Amino acid sequence: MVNPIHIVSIALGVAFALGFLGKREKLALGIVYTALAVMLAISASWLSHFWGNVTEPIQIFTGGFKPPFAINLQMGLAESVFTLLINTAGLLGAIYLANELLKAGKNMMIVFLVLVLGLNVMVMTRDLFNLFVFMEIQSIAIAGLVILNPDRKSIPAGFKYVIATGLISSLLLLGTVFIYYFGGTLNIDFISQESLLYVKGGSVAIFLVLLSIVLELKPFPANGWALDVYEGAHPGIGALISAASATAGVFVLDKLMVFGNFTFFNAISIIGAITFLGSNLLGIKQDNTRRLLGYSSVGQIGLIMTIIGLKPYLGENTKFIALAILLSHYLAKAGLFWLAGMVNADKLKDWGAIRGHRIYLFLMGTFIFTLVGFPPFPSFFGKWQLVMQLANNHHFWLLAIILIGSFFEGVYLFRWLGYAIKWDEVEQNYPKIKLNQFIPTVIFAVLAYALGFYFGELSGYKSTFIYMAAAFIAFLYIFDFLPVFVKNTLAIGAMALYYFANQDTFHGLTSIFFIIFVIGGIITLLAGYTFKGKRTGFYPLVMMMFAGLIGLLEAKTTLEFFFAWELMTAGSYFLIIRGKKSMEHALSYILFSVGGAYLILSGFGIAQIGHTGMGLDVLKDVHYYAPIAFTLMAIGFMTKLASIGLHIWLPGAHAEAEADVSPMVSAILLKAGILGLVMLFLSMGPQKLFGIDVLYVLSWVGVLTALMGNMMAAFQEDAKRLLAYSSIGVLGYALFGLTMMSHLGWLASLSIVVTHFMFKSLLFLAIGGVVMRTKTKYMYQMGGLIKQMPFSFVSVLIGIIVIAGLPPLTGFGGKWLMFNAIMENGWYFQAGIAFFAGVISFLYCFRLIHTIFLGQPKDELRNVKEAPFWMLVPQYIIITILLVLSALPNSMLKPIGQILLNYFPDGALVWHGQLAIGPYGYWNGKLILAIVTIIFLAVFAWLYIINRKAQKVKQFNIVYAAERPFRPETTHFAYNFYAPYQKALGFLVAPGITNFWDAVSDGAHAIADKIRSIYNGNGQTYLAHILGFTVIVYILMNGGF
Amino acid sequence: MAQYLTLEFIAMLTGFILIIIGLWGMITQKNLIKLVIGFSLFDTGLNIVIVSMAYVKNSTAPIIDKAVDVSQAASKIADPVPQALVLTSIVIGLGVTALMLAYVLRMYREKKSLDINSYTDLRW
Amino acid sequence: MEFGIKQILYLLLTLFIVLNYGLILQGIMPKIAARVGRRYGIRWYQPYLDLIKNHAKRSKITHGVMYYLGPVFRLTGGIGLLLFLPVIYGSPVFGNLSFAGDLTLVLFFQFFGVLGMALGAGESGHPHSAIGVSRGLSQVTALELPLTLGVISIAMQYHTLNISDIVAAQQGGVMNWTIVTNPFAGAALMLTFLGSMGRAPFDVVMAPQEIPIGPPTEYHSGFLGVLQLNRAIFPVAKLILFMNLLYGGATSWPELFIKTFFIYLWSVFVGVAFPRFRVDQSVRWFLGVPLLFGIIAILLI
Amino acid sequence: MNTPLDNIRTVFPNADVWTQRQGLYHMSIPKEQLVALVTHLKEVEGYLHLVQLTAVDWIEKNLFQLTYILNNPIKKIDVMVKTFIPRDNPTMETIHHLWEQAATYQRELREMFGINFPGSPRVDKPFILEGWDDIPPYRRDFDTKKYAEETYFPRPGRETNDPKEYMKKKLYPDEI
Amino acid sequence: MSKSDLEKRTVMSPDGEPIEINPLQDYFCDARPKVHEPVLPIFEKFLNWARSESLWVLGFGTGCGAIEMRPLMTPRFDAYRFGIQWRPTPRQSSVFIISGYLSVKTLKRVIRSYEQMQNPKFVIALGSCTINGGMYWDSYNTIKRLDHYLPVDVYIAGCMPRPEAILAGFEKLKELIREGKGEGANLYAQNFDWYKANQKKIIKDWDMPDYNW
Repeated sequence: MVNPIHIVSIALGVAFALGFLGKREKLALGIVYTALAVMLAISASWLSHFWGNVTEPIQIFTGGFKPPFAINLQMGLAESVFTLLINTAGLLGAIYLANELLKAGKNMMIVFLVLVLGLNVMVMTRDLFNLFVFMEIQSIAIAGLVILNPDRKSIPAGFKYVIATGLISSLLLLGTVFIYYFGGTLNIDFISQESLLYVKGGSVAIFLVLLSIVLELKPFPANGWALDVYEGAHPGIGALISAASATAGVFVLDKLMVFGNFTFFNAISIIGAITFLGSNLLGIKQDNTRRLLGYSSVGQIGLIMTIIGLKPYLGENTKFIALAILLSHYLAKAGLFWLAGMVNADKLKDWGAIRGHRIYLFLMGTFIFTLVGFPPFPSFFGKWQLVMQLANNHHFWLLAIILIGSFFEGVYLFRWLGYAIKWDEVEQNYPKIKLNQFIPTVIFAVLAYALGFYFGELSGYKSTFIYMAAAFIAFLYIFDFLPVFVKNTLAIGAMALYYFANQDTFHGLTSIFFIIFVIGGIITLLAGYTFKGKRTGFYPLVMMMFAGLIGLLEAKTTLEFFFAWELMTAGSYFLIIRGKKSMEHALSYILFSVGGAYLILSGFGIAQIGHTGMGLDVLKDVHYYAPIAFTLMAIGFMTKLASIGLHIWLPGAHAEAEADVSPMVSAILLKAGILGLVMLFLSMGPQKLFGIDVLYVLSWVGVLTALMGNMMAAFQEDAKRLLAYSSIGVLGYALFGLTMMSHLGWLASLSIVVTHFMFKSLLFLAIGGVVMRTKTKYMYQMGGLIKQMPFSFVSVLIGIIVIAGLPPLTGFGGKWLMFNAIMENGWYFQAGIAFFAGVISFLYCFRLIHTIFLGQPKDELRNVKEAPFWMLVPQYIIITILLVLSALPNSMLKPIGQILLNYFPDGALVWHGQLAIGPYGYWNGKLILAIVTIIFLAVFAWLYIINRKAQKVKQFNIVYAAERPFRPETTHFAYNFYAPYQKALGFLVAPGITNFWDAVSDGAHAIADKIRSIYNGNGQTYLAHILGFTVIVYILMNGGF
Repeated sequence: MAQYLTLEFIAMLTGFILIIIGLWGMITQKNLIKLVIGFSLFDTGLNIVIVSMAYVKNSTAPIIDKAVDVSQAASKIADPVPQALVLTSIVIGLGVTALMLAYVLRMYREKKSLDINSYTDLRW
Repeated sequence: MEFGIKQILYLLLTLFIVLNYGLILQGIMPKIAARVGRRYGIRWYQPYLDLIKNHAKRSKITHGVMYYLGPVFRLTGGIGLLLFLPVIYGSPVFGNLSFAGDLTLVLFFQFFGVLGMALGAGESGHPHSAIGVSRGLSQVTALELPLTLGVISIAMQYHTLNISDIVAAQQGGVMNWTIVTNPFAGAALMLTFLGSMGRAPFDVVMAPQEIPIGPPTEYHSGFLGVLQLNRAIFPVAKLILFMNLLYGGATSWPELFIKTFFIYLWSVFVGVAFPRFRVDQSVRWFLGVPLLFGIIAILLI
Repeated sequence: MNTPLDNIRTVFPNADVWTQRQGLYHMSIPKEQLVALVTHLKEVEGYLHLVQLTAVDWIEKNLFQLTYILNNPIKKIDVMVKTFIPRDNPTMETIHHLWEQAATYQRELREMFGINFPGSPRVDKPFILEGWDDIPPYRRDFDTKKYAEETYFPRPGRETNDPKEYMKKKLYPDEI
Repeated sequence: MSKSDLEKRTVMSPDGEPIEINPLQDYFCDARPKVHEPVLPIFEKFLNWARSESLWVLGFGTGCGAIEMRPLMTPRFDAYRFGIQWRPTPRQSSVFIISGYLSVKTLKRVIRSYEQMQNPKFVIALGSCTINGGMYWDSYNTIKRLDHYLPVDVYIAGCMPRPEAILAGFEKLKELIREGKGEGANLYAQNFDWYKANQKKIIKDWDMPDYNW
């Protein structure tokens, strides 16, 4: 094997040799590339050497003497990994900076080589003074790179960088010297920790050394200088700083932690946590791209510092977690900096220029999702393991800080992604893709996926279904140029194949959801045929969402469940943001989902305590804090269910989505929340939190959601928002059913969930067709469409009859079951409000159908054609199913009853054919339908006989007090349809909750604005920060702890 | 009180005083060049401290030549390690100061002002 | 329950009796209201004449399919409601189809007619009919809360939702009528009964002259005939429902006529004495006193 | 004869005033100064209420007489300001800025006499005669009787009786 | 005076192509009225009896006679006893009482309401103004003979007949209906053009379809 010292020798040799090359820049650049490639090869060879078997790191002696008399380098498994990372970043960074290197000439190349050299030695050296020297070299090199590649702002930033790192290195030198003065040796292995710590000066020296390493990693209050460099420097250099030098710094900190005792570990983790939370909080106020990336990278490094600080608690997991998060930071941050270099838009909003550019958005999406920790990237598994370990060690405060910090990170990253996908106030210009900048970014993106897969394997995540789905999504992404009907058939075919493949693998409650997700998916996908052209990017996202949904069902362990949950959120986020004006709604959707996901994650964490395995059945016997875990997870699932208080994302997200995405998101996606709650309630059962029964509180939440949802829906002017609010109402109803924990309660709620899927997709498809034809969502602009769109009218009519629960159709079944269930368990007041809400649903049902289909047809809509054929096909499939269920109610309710028997044995329904006999009453669906139809036909015949030749008249033949109606718009009563109702009960729907959430976000922004004012751009204040930070930490460490 | 009067202690004391003066200069001086001077003062102070550590009573410089033979070197010379360290530290100090002055020159050419407060456009 | 021809004939018989009783009631009640105004009032058989005249109208116009089907929905709602109620307690003849569904079915079937009428009125294109429907729906939904609370408390009192059982439990003397044993639920129900009948204090829906008779503005000749049939049957069905719930049902037709007559009289008397409520006033009123009674009724079970 | 309006003559010299009775006075003023006078009366003299704005057709003198009747509610005095405008294409400045209801009076005069008040709101909108194509009916050269017989279908056999004679014949048939 | 809402206009439909709107054709049904023959005599006699016993009057007070109709609802005269009821909409009413002078402007509204009533419909004209113009015999603005514009069944003379006279008029109308002579609607349908010509002669700004359904 080649001796690792050659990394140093090649770098130094080439650096000096460049001097003699004279004017031939191109040749010089070629040599630099080869040198970097060789260094990379050496570290790669050593990595393969240490990979499987050898564990003992080898020592490299310099100057012929053995330590402690000479400097020795060490190359073990850890060192080989880190040198490999540094060298890859160096090589790819050099390729990225090719033009700058050529332009700036040889000396920039030399400085670049010196930088990579410095980082390599920092990782390998075992000598303290040598470490100081090469840290100093590395910071000088970075400052050199900045000055050699000037633009207006980078020079002052470079200056601040130099004076700051100069001060920090001097502190390190002071510490090192005094360690020598007391310990007698400078070699890290020989500095025995016991002797030094208890000599008066020794502990100060150790403190100085460790603290300067921490300062080098830019801790929160004292990192103004770093942020200015990130903002000022060329993105290529920024990438190097954030990826390579931060990685080296973290390794050095981990290497030197052997000196510190317990207080040092605690201090490090606290500093790291504060940095992570603080910098992410300030991040939400940023609007400059590079500065934002600066904040984010400082935050990530803070997180890794915390993990290193927690070494005594995490034990052997630290390596896995630290590496996972470091790798995702390394890949994503370098990638985003390079992307920023390619797009070079300073303001976040200017990134709107690349909206619609598939490749850029794919790269950006990958890097952002890697950073935030979405599946399938390594940070997802890292964060999962971190949360599990923290929960196990009862570090709940630290867990909360980390989750809140990553939530803030999600805020500004998704807002930025939203701008890039959707901001249309900036005209579109796609920057020309330069090959040398493009290749490194793509490599890092591919690495992100590969490492994600590797870390998945490591953390024991083996879900064959998800891998198949991932392959199918990749396949669809590659074949995105195919026309729509091919891809649509492919998607439906895959779903159908999956359905038949494991029709019998699911039994019990999951089979109901299995039918809703798969059959529902197929039906709503049928509407996809209406779209022409290629509809780029739609089908991979749809498949991702459905993969996530079905993954929920297939999940055996909590990790698989959470993986699928996040996948579903990612897929649905991208689907929603495709809508025209859906940017801020998609943002609020993803933020609520991420918040909810973190609650579920912490809930799983708490539930895991004391367990080794990660099976879903772990929820059955939770040892510690079961009620808290239960409440956290319940709230988490309820964010997806949009219960009251957590609902403000739903109307915007569902209304602004595309015509066939709304039914998918509204009818199918919300059921994931129900599935979660079903699983939660079944496994953990009723819980008592601070003495109050959580389920009782949830029943009130469900009922109030139903009331609020239906009440809001009645006052909406926009048809799709009306349907969105009605979804909130019906799901509140279903939640109320679930909280009853009785056979009938669950039967009612599950039947409502199934019927809700059907009538909601029916209505959303119908209204989608209407909106597609009339190009407007506002109901008062439509009117009298019954003559042009009779089929849509019939489907909306049947939809509203089912929502309102009118007897002949199946909606009434849900209401009847609910009535009996309430009788059984005695929650009468909730029942009163629930039925009041049920009746209010009647208001918005009529408003929907009257303002759109009846009343006066408007001039513009006179010759509007019927909804596209393929929108009607799924509608009429659903209508036939609804009618069949109305005629034969037991075809659905009996099987569900059987499934529920093994969870709630007593209180089942007794079925005689179609007559259901419950504890309090009975109901014969078939007979009611038969009777009503017979009477209907009899009365119709009677009216037809006495009213045969009626004269057909047009719209203005009305008795208008002997006057002639002015215009159609003035004679169509649609705007503010329930004005008196609003006058009487309007106070109920005052936007209290939206104001609350606005106040929360404004408060966060205000705090961020106040804190970030400490970075006032003046170099000297940054120096004062560093010194202040040192003094305060010293005082706290000695006095405080 | 007596044991503090040794030469070694006095040297280290002056070194620390220089360090504090340098620090004070860096923190308070608005003029960029004064700031760089402050930094170099800080650096020399540090070097003096390093050298003062190597003091051994009535020993000579650790250069092995005719005057000091290899055999009895261990007893007669001062502690060689800090001497070596100080050499590198001085060189690095030089390098950093040179880089700082290069920056100051480039910043002056940019904005024609030596006051540090005028270079605060990168902030928040 | 077997479902032979005999059964159908019984149903038609019940329908015929109730139809005639409804028309006579429609004749008598305005006469009583007139007598309050010292007027002679319409002849008791006037509704028959109006019915025949409307059916005998020769020309008719139609605004569209849904307009044509509006009255059909309405009458189906009326007849359906009647048929799902056990009219005469204990007699196999007049038990109707009460086995098909129970109190919940009846509660929700009321809206079937209302929805049909609303759709027909909507299709007519007249803005006033749409305004009438909006007012009607607001009022009906407002009275639903106290009604549901009252019904729940009654159902809980007798531990059943089956109307025949409720009637059975109230047999044997006035003292164990629901209005006596559970007065607050009775009060809540009787107050909401005013709202659902659409008479004077709450007749802002039809509001004669203001928005010319609200939803049925555009209905005439044959359509109006069907609506009149419904106006005869639907109120009587509701009377029977309230009688069964509160006043111990009827064991024979005369008893039924007397009881329903006095229940109807209650709404006429209140109607004659009070001016017309605006919609938001009536919504607020329903969520005030009747709701209070409902809550007390629930608390007292 | 001193009238409360004498001091107006100082401001409007060519306005002559005569009294009809205590509390009711007449003024006549040339057409150009009328609006100034009326504004003066309203703003200064306190004649706040415009009772009537009407016209009289002096066909013989080929003039239209416009009469503005104003009332001072405090002093309880009515004044009738008169002016004459030529009969062929008669126009007069509008005073709707002083009183809103003047616009209706002017609209009626426009329809019935043909006097145009340029600038008055909706002056040409039909007032009570929809689709009228003959000369303005209030003008004295318009014969309503002849117009009625031509356009409408009079029922034959209609004769008008003097009510006094008719009743005498009815009650005392044998007297004549 | 332009009737802005009646002019032809072109409007852009949601997907861009213009739509030609001609309000009179598009908003109003321009079918002619049809003659509805009575059914078999014996059956028609019974129906006529029912029609005569339930006269629904359209509450449309055109002239000074409207004030005479109010007392009919009061206890003193109480027309309800005879099955007479006031209905707010022409659709549901069968009797149209023209109560006094008809200016040209009011006649236009009367025609519209009359045509919106359903086939067996009857007109009662009160006062001499409807018979021969009454005291407005020489007015340029009022119509002189009502039956030239609408088929009239019963004239009740008097310069506003008192409520007793109106009740007697109603009795007379009932007799006519029972004898089957209340076929004004069919008469109107048969010589529809003659009536329409008379109406258009005096209503010059005819801005509505020929027959207002």
